[in-house]
Amino acid sequence: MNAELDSLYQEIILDHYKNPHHAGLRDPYEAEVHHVNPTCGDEVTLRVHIAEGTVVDVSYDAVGCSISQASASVMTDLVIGKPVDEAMSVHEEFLTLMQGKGTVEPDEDVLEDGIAFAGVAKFPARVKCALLSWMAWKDATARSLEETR
Amino acid sequence: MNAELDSLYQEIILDHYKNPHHAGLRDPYEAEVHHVNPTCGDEVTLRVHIAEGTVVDVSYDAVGCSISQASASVMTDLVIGKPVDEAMSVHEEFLTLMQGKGTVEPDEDVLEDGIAFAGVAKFPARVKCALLSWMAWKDATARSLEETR
Amino acid sequence: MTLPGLLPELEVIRKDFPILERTLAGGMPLVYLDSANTSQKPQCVIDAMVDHLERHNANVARAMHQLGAESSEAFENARDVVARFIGAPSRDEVIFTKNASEALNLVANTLAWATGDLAIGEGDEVVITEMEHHSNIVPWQLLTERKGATLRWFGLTESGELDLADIDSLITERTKVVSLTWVSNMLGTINPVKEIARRAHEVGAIVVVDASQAAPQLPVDVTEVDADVLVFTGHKVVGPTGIGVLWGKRSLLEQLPPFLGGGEMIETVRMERSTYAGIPHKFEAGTPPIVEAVGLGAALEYLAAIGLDNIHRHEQAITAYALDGLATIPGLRVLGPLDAARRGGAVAFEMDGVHPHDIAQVLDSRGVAVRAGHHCAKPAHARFGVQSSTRMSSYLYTTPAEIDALVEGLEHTRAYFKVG
Amino acid sequence: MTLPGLLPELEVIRKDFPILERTLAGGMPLVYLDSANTSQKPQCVIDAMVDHLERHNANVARAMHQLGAESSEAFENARDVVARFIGAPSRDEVIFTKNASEALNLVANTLAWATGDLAIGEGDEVVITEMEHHSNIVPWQLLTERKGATLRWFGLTESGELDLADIDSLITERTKVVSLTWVSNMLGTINPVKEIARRAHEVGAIVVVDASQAAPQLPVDVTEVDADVLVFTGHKVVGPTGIGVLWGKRSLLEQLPPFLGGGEMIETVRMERSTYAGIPHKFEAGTPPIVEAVGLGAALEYLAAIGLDNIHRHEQAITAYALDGLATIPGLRVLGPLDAARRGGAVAFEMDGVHPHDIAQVLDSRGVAVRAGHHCAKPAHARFGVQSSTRMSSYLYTTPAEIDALVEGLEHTRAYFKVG
Ligand SMILES: Cc1ncc(COP(=O)(O)O)c(C=O)c1O
Ligand SMILES: Cc1ncc(COP(=O)(O)O)c(C=O)c1O
Repeated sequence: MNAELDSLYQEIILDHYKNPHHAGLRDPYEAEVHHVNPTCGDEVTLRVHIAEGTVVDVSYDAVGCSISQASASVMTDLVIGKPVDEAMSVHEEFLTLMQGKGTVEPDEDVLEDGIAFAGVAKFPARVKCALLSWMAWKDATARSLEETR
Repeated sequence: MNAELDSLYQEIILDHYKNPHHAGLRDPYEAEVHHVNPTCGDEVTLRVHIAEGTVVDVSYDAVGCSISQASASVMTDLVIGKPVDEAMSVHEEFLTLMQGKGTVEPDEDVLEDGIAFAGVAKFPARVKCALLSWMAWKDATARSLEETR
Repeated sequence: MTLPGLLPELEVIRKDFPILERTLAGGMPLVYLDSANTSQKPQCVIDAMVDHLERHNANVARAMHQLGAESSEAFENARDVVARFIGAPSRDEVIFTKNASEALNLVANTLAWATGDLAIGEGDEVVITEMEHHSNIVPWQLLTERKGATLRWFGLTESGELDLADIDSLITERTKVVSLTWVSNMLGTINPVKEIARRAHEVGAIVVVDASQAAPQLPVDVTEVDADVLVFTGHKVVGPTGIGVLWGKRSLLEQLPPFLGGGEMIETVRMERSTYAGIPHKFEAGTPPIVEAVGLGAALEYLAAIGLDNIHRHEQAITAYALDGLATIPGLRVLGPLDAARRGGAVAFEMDGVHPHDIAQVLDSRGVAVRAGHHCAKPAHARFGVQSSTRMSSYLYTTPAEIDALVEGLEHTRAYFKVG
Repeated sequence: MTLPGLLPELEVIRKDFPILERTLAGGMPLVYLDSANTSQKPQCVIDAMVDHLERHNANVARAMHQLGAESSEAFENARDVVARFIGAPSRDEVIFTKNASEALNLVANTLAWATGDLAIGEGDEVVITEMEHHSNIVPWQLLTERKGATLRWFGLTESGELDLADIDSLITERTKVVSLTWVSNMLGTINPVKEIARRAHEVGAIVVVDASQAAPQLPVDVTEVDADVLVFTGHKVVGPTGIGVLWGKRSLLEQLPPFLGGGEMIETVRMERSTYAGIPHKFEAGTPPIVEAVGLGAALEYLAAIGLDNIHRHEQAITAYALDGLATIPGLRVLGPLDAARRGGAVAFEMDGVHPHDIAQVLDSRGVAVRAGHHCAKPAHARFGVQSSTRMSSYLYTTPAEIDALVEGLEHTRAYFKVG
C-alpha cells in the first residue's frame, strides 16, 4: 500500500515541504492576495513583485498540507526570474498536468521539480491542494499588472 | 369491483347527495364560517343559529363531492333541534367512526343516516370529505357560543 | 394497437418500470395516468441509488477518503449530466435544490434581500400568469407583499392559452421579473416562452421559466429558450423525490445574495463575519441530496438515451388519442387546448353530474389512477369557473390500451352515478 | 476483543450494513471512521426505499388513488415515527426539511419576516456558541446583519467546553434567540442544553437546539431538554440524504410566517392573496422528500429497536477505547474533553509534524476513512489556534479492532513522514 502513497509523496515533494524555498513575506510588491481552500481551510497569503515584465519576486506565508506547501515552494522556483508570459505558460502546463487525472506525461524541461506532482493528479481530493498557491500567484499577478498599468 | 365502491357509495349517501337537506344560507345566525379542504378545493360556508343551548338551525352552501355534500346534509339532520352538548357528542361519535379505518361499528340509534358513512372510513383520502362540514359546524358552534356569552 | 409516433419499443420500456406490473385491490392491473403529478421510476434509477448506498455512500466535497472521492465524483457527475440535459453553458450554473418549489423560492427569496440593480421595491412589478402552479405564485406574492412591489399577471383565453393581447402594457419598464411556466400542469398549454422572454429582456426584466412539466417531455435548451433562470423537479423526470434543479445565468447567480447559510456554501467563517463560496456551492448549504443526485443523473441519462424528441412525439400521439377518446363521452369538457400538437400530456376535464373526486374514486376501483382536485392551480380553475377537475396525464410508458381503460372507466362512472 | 458497554450483537449489526464488506484499493478492508460526517445505511433502510419506489411510488396528499393512499400513509407514518423518536407532544409539530441546515435557516429566515412579539430588530440579540457548525452560525449572521440586530456567543474553555461563567451577561432581556448544538461535531462536547434553556426561557428567548450530532447517539426528548425548536438530519441517523427534521412547539410554529411558498403549504390561493395551511404543511412547500421519509422512518425504527441507550453506551465504550489508543501516540493532542463519559463519539486531534490532510491520506491508503479539515467548524478551530484537524468518528457498527487499525495507521503515518 505504500506504492500508491509513494507516487503521491515523491521525495522531491517531501524535501520542499521540509525546506520550502522563498517562504515568508517580502517587500517590495505590487499585489498581495489571500486564498483559501474552503474544503479544508488551507490558506496562503502571497505577494508578487513584477518589474519590466519579469517576475522579480514571489513571497508567501502558507498554512497547509505537504502537497500545498511543497507546491508553493516549487512554484516560486519556477516563476521567479521568468518573464510574466513565460511564467503564465508554465502555470498552464502545471494546470493541465493536475487536471489530467494521471494521464498527462509531464515535461521536465518546463516543470522541473514540478513533475513530482504528476502523482497528485490521480488523487482528485488533493489536486486543489497542489493548485492553491498557483491560483493565488495567477490572481496576484493579474492584479499587479493592473496596478502598474 | 363494484362491491368495494358500493360500500363507499351507499344508497343513503347518493340520496342525500341528489337531495340535500337544509341546504342554502339562512337567517338568523350567530356565526358563519368558511372551510376549505386544501387538497381538493372543496368548500363550505356554514351558519349556526343557537338559542337557549339548542341548535336551532344550521344552514350551508357547499361545493364538493358526493361524500362531502351528503355528509353536510346528514349532519344537519342530526344536529338541528338537539341541545348543543348532545349534538357535540354525536359529532364525537361520527369522528370516531371516521377515524376508525373501518373497524368501528356505528350505532344507528345515535348516527341514524350517518351510519351509511361507515364505508368511507376505509378510504383514507375520503375521510376529510366526510368531515369537512362537521368541522365547520363545530367551529361555527364554538364561535357562536363565544359570541353569545 | 399502435399509433404513429408511439415509442417503438414501448413494451420494452414498460418492462423497465417495476411498478407497472403491480396489481391493485381486486386484482386490477395498475393503469397509471398521474405522471404529471409524479412519474414512475425505471429499474436503472433505483439500481443506481442502491449501488450508491450499498457501495459508495459518503459525504461529498469534505471527505478525502476513497469513499468520499467516489461519492463526490458521482454527485458532481450528476451535475454534468444535468448541464448537458438542459444545454447549460456552464456546469457551475446548475444548482441542486430539494424540488422545483424550493428553486422558485430561492430566486424570489434572494431577490428580497438583493441590493443594487436587482433590488425590488415600491413601484416595481413582477409578472406571472393565471395558469401558474401555486409554487410559481405564492413565492412572488410573498416577495411583492414584503417589498411593497406589485404582482401582475397574464390572463387566459377561453381556449386556455395566455392572453398576450396586452403584453406591452403588462411587461413595462417597471417589470423586474417575469416568471412563467413553459407547460401548464393543468391546461396542458405550451407557452411561447421565447417570445415573452424577448419582450421581458427588452425592458431589462429577469425571466424565470418553470420547466417542471416541460423537462419531462420536451427537449430543453436554456439558451434557446432565452431564460435567465430555469427550474425543474427530479421526481417528474423519472428521478427520485428530494431533488430539484435550478439553472441560472452565471452573472445573475453571482449577483444574488446567498439563500440558506451554512455547510459548504462558505469561503471562510469567523464569528464576526463570513464570506461565501462561488457558484454553485454558494447556493447549496448543508449536505446536498447526494443519493438523489445519483438517481437524477441516471434518470436523465435514461431519458436522453430514449431521446426527448421521441418522448415528445409519444406524448403527442397518446394525448391526441386521449382527446379523441374523451370527446366520445357525453357531457365531458376538456379544459385547455384541444389540439394535441400544441399542448403537453396533462389533460384536465369536467364531466356533467359527477364530481371529480367521485370520478377518480370509480376509476380507482378499476385500477385507473388519475388526479382529482385543483392540481395546485386554483386560479386557473377559478378562471374557468370550476372548483376542481379530473386530470389524466401520460408519460413515455403510457399505452393506447390504458387510454381505452380510462374512457371505459368514465363510461362506467356515468352509469354508476346514473348520469344522462 | 470486547469491552464493557459494546453492543452485544455487534457482528450481527455489522452484517446489516452492506458497505462494511467493501474492500478498497489494494484489497484493504474498509474501516469507516467518518460517521459524524455521514452514517452508513443498513439494508432495511435501503430495502424500504426500494420497496417504495418499486411498488408504492406516488405523490402524497394530493393523490386519491390507491398508490397515492399507500404513499401518503408511508410518508405520514414516517412523521409518526419521528414524533415518537424525539418525544414530540404532537406529530403536527414535526416538519420535514431537506437537511439540518435548511431547518436552521427556516427558523432564522422566518424570524426575519416575523412581526409582533417575534420580530427581531436593532437592540435585539441572538446568542450562539463558538463551537457551532457553520450551519448554526451563518443563518444567524445573515439574520442579525439584515435586521440590524447583534450576534453574540459563548466562548470555550481550554478543555473544549462552553464557558458559562458570563451566562447572565450574555443571555439578557435583549436576547431573542439562543441557538446551540447539543453535541459538538468537532470537539465532541455534550452541552448542558437544559441549563442554558432554563436561563434563556427566563428572559423569554426562543431556544433552538441543533441535535444533528445528538440524535444519532443520545436518547432525545424535546420536552425533557426544554427546546422550542430542535433539528437533526436524516443522513447521520442511518437514513438517506435529502431529508432533515425540524421539530417546533406548536405555538411558535403557528406564529411564524411561512418560509417557502407553493404546493401543499396553502389553504387557498387567489391571484391577489393566499392563505396558508396549518402546521406541519405550512412549512412543507412542494413535493416533500417522500422516499427519503420512508427511509428515515425505517432508519429511526432500526435505531429504536437497538435502543438509543445501548447505542450511547457503545459509543462511550468505543470513544474511551479510542482516547486511550490515541494517548499512546507521541505528539498527538486531542481537541475537546478527554473524559469519554462527557462527550460524543467524534474525536478531533492534531499530530505534531504532519498536516491533517497528510494523515488522512496515509490512513486512507490503509483503508481507514477519517475526515481532515475544519469540519465546518472554523471558529472552534480558530479558538484552539489550529487551521484544521483530523477527526475520527465512530458509530453503532464500530469495533475496537477498527480503532486499533486507526492507531496503527497513525504510528505508520509518523514513520512515513519521519516524525519523532
Ligand atoms: C452539529 C451539526 N449541525 C449541523 C449539521 C448540518 O447537517 P446537514 O449538512 O445535513 O444540513 C451538521 C453536519 O454536517 C452537524 O454536525
Ligand atoms: C408546473 C409546475 N411547477 C412546479 C411544480 C412543483 O414541483 P415540486 O412539487 O416538485 O416542487 C409542479 C409540480 O407539482 C408543476 O407541475
